[in-house]
Amino acid sequence: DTSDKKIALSNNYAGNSWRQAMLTSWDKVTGEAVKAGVVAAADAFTTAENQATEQAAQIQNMILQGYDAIVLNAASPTALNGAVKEACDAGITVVSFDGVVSEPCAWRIAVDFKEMGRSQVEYLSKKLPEGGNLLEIRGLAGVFVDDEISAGIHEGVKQFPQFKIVGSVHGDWAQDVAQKAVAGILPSLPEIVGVVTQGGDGYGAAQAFAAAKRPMPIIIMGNREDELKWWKEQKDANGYETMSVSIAPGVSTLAFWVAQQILDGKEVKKDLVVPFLRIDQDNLEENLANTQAGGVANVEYSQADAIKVIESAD
Amino acid sequence: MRIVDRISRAPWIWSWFAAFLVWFATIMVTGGASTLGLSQAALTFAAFSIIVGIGQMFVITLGPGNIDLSIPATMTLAGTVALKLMDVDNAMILPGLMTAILIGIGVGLSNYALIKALRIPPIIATLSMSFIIQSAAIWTNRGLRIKPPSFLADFTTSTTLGVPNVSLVALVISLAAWFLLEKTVYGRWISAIGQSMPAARMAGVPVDGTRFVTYVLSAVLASLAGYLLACFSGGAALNMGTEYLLMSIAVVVLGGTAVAGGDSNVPGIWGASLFMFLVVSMLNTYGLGAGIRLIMTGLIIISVIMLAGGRQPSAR
Amino acid sequence: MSKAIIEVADAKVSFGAVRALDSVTLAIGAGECVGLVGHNGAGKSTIVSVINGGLTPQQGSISGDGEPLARYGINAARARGIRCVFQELSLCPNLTVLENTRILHRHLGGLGWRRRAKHVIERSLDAVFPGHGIESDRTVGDLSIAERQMVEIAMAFSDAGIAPRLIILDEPTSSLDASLAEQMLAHVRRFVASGGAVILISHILHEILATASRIVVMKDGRIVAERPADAWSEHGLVEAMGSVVKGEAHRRTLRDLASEPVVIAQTGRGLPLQAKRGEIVGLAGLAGHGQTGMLMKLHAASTADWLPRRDPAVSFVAGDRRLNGVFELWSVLKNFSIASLHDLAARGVVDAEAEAERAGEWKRRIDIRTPDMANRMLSLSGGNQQKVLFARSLATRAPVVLMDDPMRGVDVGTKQEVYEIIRQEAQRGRTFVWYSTEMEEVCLCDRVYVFREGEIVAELAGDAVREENILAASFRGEAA
Amino acid sequence: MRLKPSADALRLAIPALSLTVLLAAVFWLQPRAMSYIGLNLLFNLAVPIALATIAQMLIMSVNDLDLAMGTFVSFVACVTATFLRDEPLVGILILAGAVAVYAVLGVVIHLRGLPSIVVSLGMSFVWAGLAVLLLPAPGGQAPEWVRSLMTMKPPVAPMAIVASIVIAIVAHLVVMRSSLGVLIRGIGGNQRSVERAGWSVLAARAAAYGLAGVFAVLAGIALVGLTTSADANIALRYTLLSIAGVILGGGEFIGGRVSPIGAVIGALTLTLAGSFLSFLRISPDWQIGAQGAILIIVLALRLLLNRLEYREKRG
Ligand SMILES: Nc1ncnc2c1ncn2[C@@H]1O[C@H](COP(=O)(O)OP(=O)(O)OP(=O)(O)O)[C@@H](O)[C@H]1O
Ligand SMILES: Nc1ncnc2c1ncn2[C@@H]1O[C@H](COP(=O)(O)OP(=O)(O)OP(=O)(O)O)[C@@H](O)[C@H]1O
Ligand SMILES: [Mg+2]
Ligand SMILES: [Mg+2]
Repeated sequence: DTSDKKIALSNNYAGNSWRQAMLTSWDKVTGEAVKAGVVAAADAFTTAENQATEQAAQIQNMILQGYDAIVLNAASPTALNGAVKEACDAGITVVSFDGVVSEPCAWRIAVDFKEMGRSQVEYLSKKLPEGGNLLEIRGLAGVFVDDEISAGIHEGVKQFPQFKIVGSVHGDWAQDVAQKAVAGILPSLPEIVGVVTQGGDGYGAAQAFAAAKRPMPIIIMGNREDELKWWKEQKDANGYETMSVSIAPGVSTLAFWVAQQILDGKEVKKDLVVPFLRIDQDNLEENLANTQAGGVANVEYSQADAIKVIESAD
Repeated sequence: MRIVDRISRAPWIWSWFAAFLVWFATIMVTGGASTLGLSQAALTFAAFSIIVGIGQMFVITLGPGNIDLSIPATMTLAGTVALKLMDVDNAMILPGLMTAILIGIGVGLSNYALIKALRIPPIIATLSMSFIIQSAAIWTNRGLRIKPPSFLADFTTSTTLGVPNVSLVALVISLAAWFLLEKTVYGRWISAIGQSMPAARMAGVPVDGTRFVTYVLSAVLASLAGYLLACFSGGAALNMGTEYLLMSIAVVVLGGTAVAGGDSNVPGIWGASLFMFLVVSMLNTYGLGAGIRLIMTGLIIISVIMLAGGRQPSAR
Repeated sequence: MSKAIIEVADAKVSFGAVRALDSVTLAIGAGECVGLVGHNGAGKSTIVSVINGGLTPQQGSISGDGEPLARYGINAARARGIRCVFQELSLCPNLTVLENTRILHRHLGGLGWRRRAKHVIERSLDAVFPGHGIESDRTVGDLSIAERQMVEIAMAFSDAGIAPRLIILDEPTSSLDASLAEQMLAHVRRFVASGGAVILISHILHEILATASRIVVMKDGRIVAERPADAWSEHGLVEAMGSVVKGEAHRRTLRDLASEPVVIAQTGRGLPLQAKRGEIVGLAGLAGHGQTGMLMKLHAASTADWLPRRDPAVSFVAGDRRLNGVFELWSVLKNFSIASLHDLAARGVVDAEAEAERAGEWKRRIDIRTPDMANRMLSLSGGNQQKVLFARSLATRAPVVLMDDPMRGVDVGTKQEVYEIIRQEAQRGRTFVWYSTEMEEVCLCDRVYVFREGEIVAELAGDAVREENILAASFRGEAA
Repeated sequence: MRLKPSADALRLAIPALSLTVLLAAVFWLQPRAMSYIGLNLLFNLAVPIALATIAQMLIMSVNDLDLAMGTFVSFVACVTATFLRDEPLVGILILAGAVAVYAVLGVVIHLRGLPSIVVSLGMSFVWAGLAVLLLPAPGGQAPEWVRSLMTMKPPVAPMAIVASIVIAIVAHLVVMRSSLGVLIRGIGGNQRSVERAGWSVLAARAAAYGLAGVFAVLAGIALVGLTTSADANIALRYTLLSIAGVILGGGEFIGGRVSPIGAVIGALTLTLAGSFLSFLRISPDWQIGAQGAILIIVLALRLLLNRLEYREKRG
């Protein structure tokens, strides 16, 4: 019974649509859970700037506030370890997701970012067996997720040597920054057959290619509604094919249920893997219809889903 | 010789010179094949830095300590609210623009209220304000990306006679700014205040009114840039202004405007904005990483200020 | 006299056209107190800077204890035991008294310097101002002006290794009340009696008469008289100092202004001030006794900070050019036109032609010596910069012109030209409120308010505007 | 005996009062904070901020401003988590070099009369670039000794409080009590009179910058001790936090009026303000805005108290 337990969400950033979708999902699912008396409280906290120091302070405050569990999307996989350890020592269950932490006492609901990067190249190898030049759009320099996905992409290129990365820019996971960076490097690049991305940057890349009047390569999308909509338009107009892959913002609700299960006394393995959410040519319309205008394709989890994920890990 | 001498003393020449060098170095990679594409891209993206840079320049001209840190948040709020209001409807373009401008006026008003009434130093006042504006942007739309009306989307992304429309907008704003600075009474006033506030007051300049208008102007230009950028990139994002914080200061300083105030320079902002875009493109083109890129940017800023700092500014 | 502690021979110093020192020879021996008097700008502070090592004269030699000193500077002077109390505040306001002592005495460092500095300064304070009540750990900025001046004086007399031999006091009592001043003067006498030397500069003549052993009178950068103190009387000193050249050209034409309307007025402590249309009103008294403050008040009362005024009520001519006059980055033209932009602009746009034309007019009218009005303001000589500030102010339509000792650094010829312009403008109905430290100028006014300690203590009109009356009103109290 | 407190004491009273009020509010909202562990949790992340604030204060005491503080501390954190742990000697050399660069910046700014804002803006890019080169992805690990120092559990008072007090005392001794500190503040107060007493202003400014570098290096090391690892963006917000901390602590942008104890209190106040907000449970939408609001409120309070002080002075 967890009806007297309090769970907190520690979120390090609120400045993009993915994070906002994540907060909305949290609000919706936990709101119902609190109403139903599953838990006593599920409060969301977010910091102003994407900074580990600020989030560490936030976690320490949660310890003081007496939460029983902290669900955590971390600014850094390692820089919060000090604060997480303190929480564990205070008897608090810490469940990290998306941005996971390496502190052993915490649970991790991880997406295999490396695989996410590698699978992009694998997909391209199926569409373009003869290979060609790729453009890589990276995230924010110095951040863990950026490094992981990029490493996966480079692994994929090693696996499929017919591809060659001829340019790499930082798009900071923002459409406008990606657009700017791609537009800057594009004039000096040879023909590009594919663009490998990290999410939140595909639409910007497409805009830059269109503006430069270059042939449109296969741009891997990141599940944003504007990306899917553009893809749909292209698909209807000229049969454009690509795929879209990202982590679903609703994973915060999975983390919530996992935390609730742990508080309930369930044995849960420390490392859980959630599949990333992938959209393909055939299920594009369906996903687009389910995605809020301007939002991100999403999956929210129920208690039963969470139990399934926990059990499948055993 | 005189002309060469005069030009080499112009404070804006260094940024143009640097921009040209970098542009040349970049197109050489492809043997000149990328000339048109790169130039168009540079003009397009420099346009946004130019618009916010001009606003920041007016503020910096007011003298030491005057800096507007609320530009990024203002861009975000204006873009978000305007696109939400227009809601992909071409008929709503003007009301959307008006709303963006009203937001700018509101932000500028609040900024100066904090500075004047509460005596908070401008740096901290505009920073605090930016947090509040950012929250307002989150609260209005929770980060949903609403598409711009089709006319605006087409307008901001296309070119006229090969020149990107947004850079034409920036050009019009720059000409207006240049006119304001060089030809109008208001331009004289802000320059006077920047050189010496007591002297300006004794010469009969309405100091508070002028400073107030300047903060409003900066915020309005920021919201205009936010409006355009949101339309250009297909929707407003909560983090879309972030990189314009340092950018707006850097282009002003590199452009030859005196940080100590009183001396501002519109052409320099063009040179510096083009340069800031091109230097990233060049380093990307050469395959250099983020670390090296940052270091080079820093060293270039310091060298430009050292070069420019040692000379006597010419009479204005 | 045997060997002088310091001797300056034939020193010449000029700042641009201003001859601050013109062949000045001065020697100070041990055991004497030299009183130095002279009008504002006579060169007193400049000779002090020369002796103190802060200023190298363009010509002339310095010798100490009989031997010529080739490389003379601040550190050399300090090593010889020469100390100075400067006219303007020269303490760091953000530091405490004993921290300022530390800054002054470079060799006071090492562990426990606070104790030593405290000892040094407190001993000196106790000696000069018994019962002073100033704690050495107080921040200088928190002290009253008088307390600051006491600290500066005590600091000069303090001994932290190098004993003071010659102490220069530049208007040390300007902020001290009579009893504190007497304490200080008594200490000066003790110091001199024990073999020290003092140069005492003061506008308060009876102090000089009572303390100095020799009195030197300076005028326009020269020493014009030098006699033992007992050969002087107060009246004699005033007469020797007086710099008014009463040539016919300078005589005021007495005008009847009784029927003119009052255009500006201000009340405060002391007598109220008012000025009539076409009147030239002088503000006199010793420097720093509230005249500039009065001008600022008059200015603030008639200008707006938020909205521009179509018809300016007042305009202002700065004396402290650097602080509130000149825009350094600008050309002469822009410096000239800033105050009258409204007349030169249509709908906020400056009419460049009209601006240049108006500037050209004034350039001719008051002869601003520059080949091109587009030249930088700072390329002008000081006098010419001042002319531009005059032109700026006179070119406005403001009926009242406020002038804050505007003739600083202006040479004689220019002054005459400007006086003439002021007279003409007054004739046309413009009102001038004119603070000046130069008696000659004050005597050009129709009416004069004399300031002391921040308030107006006397009003002189017509024939009563005379140097003796003004000096008497300025010094009343101390002299009584 | 004087009855009126000095301006220095009043300058300190204002921040101390805000801290006390805020602390009382936090205790009221969250009584659990009123304990050894609670205080440590509330304040331990204030320790590096306090060090950075002292560094910024040193620069501000010579009338300059450092916009590179955040990136510099991040860079130091990266060096600490990599070189200082793996090859201590190289690490120490790098950090010493970084301090030297700070001193050189002071010299250059003084000699060429450059605006410190621009030079430090440029340097912020340089430090950020170096940090990204050192740690392209977050990682590294805190040296053992740093970690154990920062997680020590001294008797009586928690480490965070002890460290803050030590920092305040050391900074007070250096800045307020030593000859060098007097000289540095003297430059901010009246550069001319310092020159007139025969000192080299150039050397003093270089010393101020160098000292600031030392405190900033300590901030980076302390930060890594708390977080256990570093990344290139770890301390970006320290630039504005440190400026705000100095101002909250009663310092001023010009005039050499600074207070190290006040600066430490200012840093504690800023940290506590964050906690206060999270205890208030504001809606996530407005949590960011509330940070701005609290900055404004505390600074407005300063204005109010300054007015009182002013009246006191005149009265
Ligand atoms: N640094 C300077 N630059 C230009 N002119 C100067 C400078 N210092 C002094 N003067 C000028 O030199 C002249 C002599 O000044 P000085 O300060 O010696 O006068 P003073 O006799 O001390 O006057 P006061 O009684 O007002 O103190 C004045 O006309 C003054 O304006
Ligand atoms: N820095 C400068 N740059 C250019 N020209 C200068 C500069 N300084 C002085 N001049 C020119 O040299 C001339 C002489 O200057 P100076 O200051 O000696 O004049 P002055 O004789 O003192 O004039 P005044 O009698 O008005 O005080 C001035 O007319 C001025 O135009
Ligand atoms: Mg001259
Ligand atoms: Mg003098």
